[in-house]
Amino acid sequence: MPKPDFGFAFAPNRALDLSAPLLPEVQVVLETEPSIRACMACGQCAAVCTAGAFTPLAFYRLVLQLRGGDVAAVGERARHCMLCGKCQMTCPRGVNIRNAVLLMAALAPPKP
Amino acid sequence: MTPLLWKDYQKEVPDNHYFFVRSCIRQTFFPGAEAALLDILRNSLGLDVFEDRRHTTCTGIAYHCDLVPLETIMTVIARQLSLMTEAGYRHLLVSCVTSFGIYLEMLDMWQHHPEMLEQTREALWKSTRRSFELPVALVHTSDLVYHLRKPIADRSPHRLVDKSTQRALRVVDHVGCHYAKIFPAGGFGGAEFPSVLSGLAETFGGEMVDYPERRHCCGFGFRHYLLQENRGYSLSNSRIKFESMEAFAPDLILTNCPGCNMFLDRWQYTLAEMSGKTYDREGKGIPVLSHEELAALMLGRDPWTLGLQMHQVQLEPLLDKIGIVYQARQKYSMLAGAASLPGEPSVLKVSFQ
Amino acid sequence: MNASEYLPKDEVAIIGGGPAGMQTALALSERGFSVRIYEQKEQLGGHLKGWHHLFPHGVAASDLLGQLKEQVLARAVPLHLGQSVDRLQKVGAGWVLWQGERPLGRAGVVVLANGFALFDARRKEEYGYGLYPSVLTAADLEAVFRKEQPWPFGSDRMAPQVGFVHCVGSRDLKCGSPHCSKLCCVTAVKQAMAVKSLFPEAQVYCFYMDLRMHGLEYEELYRKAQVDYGVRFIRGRLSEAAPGQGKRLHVKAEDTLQGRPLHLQLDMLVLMSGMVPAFLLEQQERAVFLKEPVFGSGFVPVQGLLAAGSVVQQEGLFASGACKGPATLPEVFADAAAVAREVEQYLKSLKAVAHA
Amino acid sequence: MASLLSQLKDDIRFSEGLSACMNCGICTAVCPAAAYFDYDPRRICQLVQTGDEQDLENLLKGEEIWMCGQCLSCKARCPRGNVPGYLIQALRKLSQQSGHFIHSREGRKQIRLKRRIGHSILETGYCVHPQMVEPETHPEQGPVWVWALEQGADLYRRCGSNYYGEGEGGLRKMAPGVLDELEAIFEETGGLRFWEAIERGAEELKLNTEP
Repeated sequence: MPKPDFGFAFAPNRALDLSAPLLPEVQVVLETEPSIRACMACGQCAAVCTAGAFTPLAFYRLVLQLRGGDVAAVGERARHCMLCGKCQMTCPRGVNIRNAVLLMAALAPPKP
Repeated sequence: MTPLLWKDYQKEVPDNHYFFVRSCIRQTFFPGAEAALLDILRNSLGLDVFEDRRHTTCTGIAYHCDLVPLETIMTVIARQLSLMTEAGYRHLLVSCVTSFGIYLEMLDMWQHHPEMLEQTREALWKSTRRSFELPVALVHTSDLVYHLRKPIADRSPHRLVDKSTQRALRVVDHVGCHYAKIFPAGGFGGAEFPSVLSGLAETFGGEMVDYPERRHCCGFGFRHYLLQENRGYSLSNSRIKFESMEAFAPDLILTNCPGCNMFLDRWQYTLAEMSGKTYDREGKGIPVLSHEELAALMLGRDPWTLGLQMHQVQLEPLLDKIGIVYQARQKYSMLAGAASLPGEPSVLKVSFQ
Repeated sequence: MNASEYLPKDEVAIIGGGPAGMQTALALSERGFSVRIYEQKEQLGGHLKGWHHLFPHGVAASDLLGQLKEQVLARAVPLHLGQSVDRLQKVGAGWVLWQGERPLGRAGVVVLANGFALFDARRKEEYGYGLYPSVLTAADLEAVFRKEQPWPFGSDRMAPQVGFVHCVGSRDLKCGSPHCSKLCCVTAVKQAMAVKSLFPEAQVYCFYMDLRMHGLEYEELYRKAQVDYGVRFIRGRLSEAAPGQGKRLHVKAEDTLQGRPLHLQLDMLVLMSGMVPAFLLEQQERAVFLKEPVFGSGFVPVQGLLAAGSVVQQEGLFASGACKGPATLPEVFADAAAVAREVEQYLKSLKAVAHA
Repeated sequence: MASLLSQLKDDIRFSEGLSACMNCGICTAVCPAAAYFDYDPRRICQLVQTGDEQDLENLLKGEEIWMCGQCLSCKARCPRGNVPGYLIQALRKLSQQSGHFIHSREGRKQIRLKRRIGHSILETGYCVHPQMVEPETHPEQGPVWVWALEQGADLYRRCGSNYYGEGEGGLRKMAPGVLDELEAIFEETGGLRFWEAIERGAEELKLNTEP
């Protein structure tokens, strides 16, 4: 019998799989700038972010996404940062956000 | 009083005298299951189970599609209860798990909001001149089969054991979400570890296998399955279950909900067509049975009168393991004589002996 | 009737020989009162006996317990070990202590110091405690640290995946425990760090809703766990644990900060079972029963804002330590001093009445 | 006109479904819809909890509320006794009653569902029955279903079913008067008025799509 056209398709489970080991490039970022680990997702960086008002940039979210392994998206979003440094002044955990963002931005494939 | 552990919770189930209400889905896809259940209860066990031909759908499927207001479904339920009252019964036996959840929910609402019960009585009287009493016991058919598992097993010539190797058959269960997730006290074992199917399989000598997505929904999703373009939801959630049970190599999937029984059967075919994959080793799919179908097979009922030819995943590999003798030629023959054979899927293996 | 006639030789009976009981006994003994300790177990120490090391500085639990016991011994506080008081009978201004039908002793004042119980993790059914061997409670993990229990994964796993679940049987109406147990957050951080110390390659996750680092240096511990130990904190309550591949567990949660469901295979899941009441006071005329608490029952209530330990509606009955609600050891010790002062005032007022 | 929030509060499933969500995510973790869609019941609870009228209106006009599969797995787990699945029922009802449902692709599908499942109830007494499950629109039912429908009464009666016949048993034709009683209940309890609201939406769509 020919395969029928079902009119719908299956999709993979959307849940993040944390069992997957961290990507090597993610590990490099975390080791180069260990202060990233101190992030407690309080959101102060996003609250003061100038670029975040107009773009999907929110540093604490980048940290969360980074571990999830979606490096292309992290890199892309990190490039919205204008390096004004307000977030770094406000971060209660002293994360070196400037350097972290630069490392993250380098994860995106170079623009043609 | 020791704190309640739901896992050990035993629901109270009356021994006899039931008013029976059917399931739209079971009647549609597994007509032999309900017939076999009534046959077992009435003829093998001599119980009094009454059916009133005037009962209707509970409208639960439409309710969960958000097409029927709460007041409406409450009054439809009240009408069913009025038939039960009129026939002199107080124990309600429900075939469908969605329906069972609906009855539990309405009784719960009436208990906590007595004014709603009064409104319902009034609405039913105005619209149909009927009145009703509340049931003293609300029992799903799987509850009753579980409750009667020992007398059934005593009468059974078969066991859930591979006849040639004496290996206990590996059973995974899938309990319908609305059986006990909404009201844990409504089901044996509560919400997390319902024992209603595992206890039944073990009584017949099967080995229960726990698996990661045991409590994940089959994915019916009401409006999702009922709209063709939305069915990917249903399929994908069942697939999560199949993927998770595959490593445990089950011989049988046991269900108590008519919808789940249908989905876990049909989606194996659909997934095989779409992805080329089956979740057993031989490409025949994992057989799926509901509690009544299992009980009827164990009691030696004829598989084709039971309607097992209406399953897409064939049951013969399981019947052969158990050692159930069947007339292969009878499978697709009808009252009027030999009928045509079903078509053959392109991936899922079926055989027409 | 003269109240002083009913003041027995021992002025104060302390029920419970854990940190609260011992410290309260010491404080009262130092103030010159005669004190006895009734402990249902054969040894002093309560839950502290089972602990390996203590937050925030990692002091060995046995060292602290040793010091406490030494002081109790030095002050020669009479100990009634293996004696479980289940009923207090009011006679005059004093109390008779009963174990079943047997009177154990009498006292002018009784101080309840019988602590807390750990939430029975089996009641949070979806986590499979008691069903899956790799699901432990925080107390079980301490026993593992003390080498009284084996690790739930094989020695071949040098990089185990380990999850800690905060708020098990705390902040959970479904389990009849609406309160926050407040110690579990920092305990999880302490234990997560200990696991990372023993298995540097381990991946350790803490599933939390809020991190309530209320004590001095707790917040610093949290930061240390993140930066120095690489413990990952995921904001989301674990929804279920199920058998996974091999001996592993399959767990589900939501990363609520990302708004994404997640799943994970673990070699060990540690449930931070909260503190729940160890007993229920059932007050009847002239008698108080210490009963097994039923589902959802509360801690010992004390009266007024100023009272540290005066039990509601029971003259001469006091409560000290974690039987009144979740408390850390420093809080228990501070509370013992406050309760001792209150007991002293009460006894002095009794004597004043008797002399008048 | 009453605020959306007060209309929601009139639905008992709202008060049963939401009281002080603590944002723990246990519902999303177990939700089959969250495993498939970009959908988060926790977020919906938070949104409704804040009670902002504009947010509510957006919710009623949007796609998200139609993602829930009504398995109610969330009810079993919530540590605060909330039921996101009930909340969704209340939101969907309000979306249809207020006419907002026609603004979303998924909401508009309620028209089809009403004409199919809803009408089936009053026409046959069943939500679904075999002849509704046409192989053309149900290819997933497989070749066995094509065969079963071809056999029809022969096969069903062999399995003990009455298959659209008079009298008792499975799939029987409803006895005289039964459908009238059902319709009277729908009339009395607002079921038919609710369907009229859905049809008003359909009407509006037709007007809107005219050139």
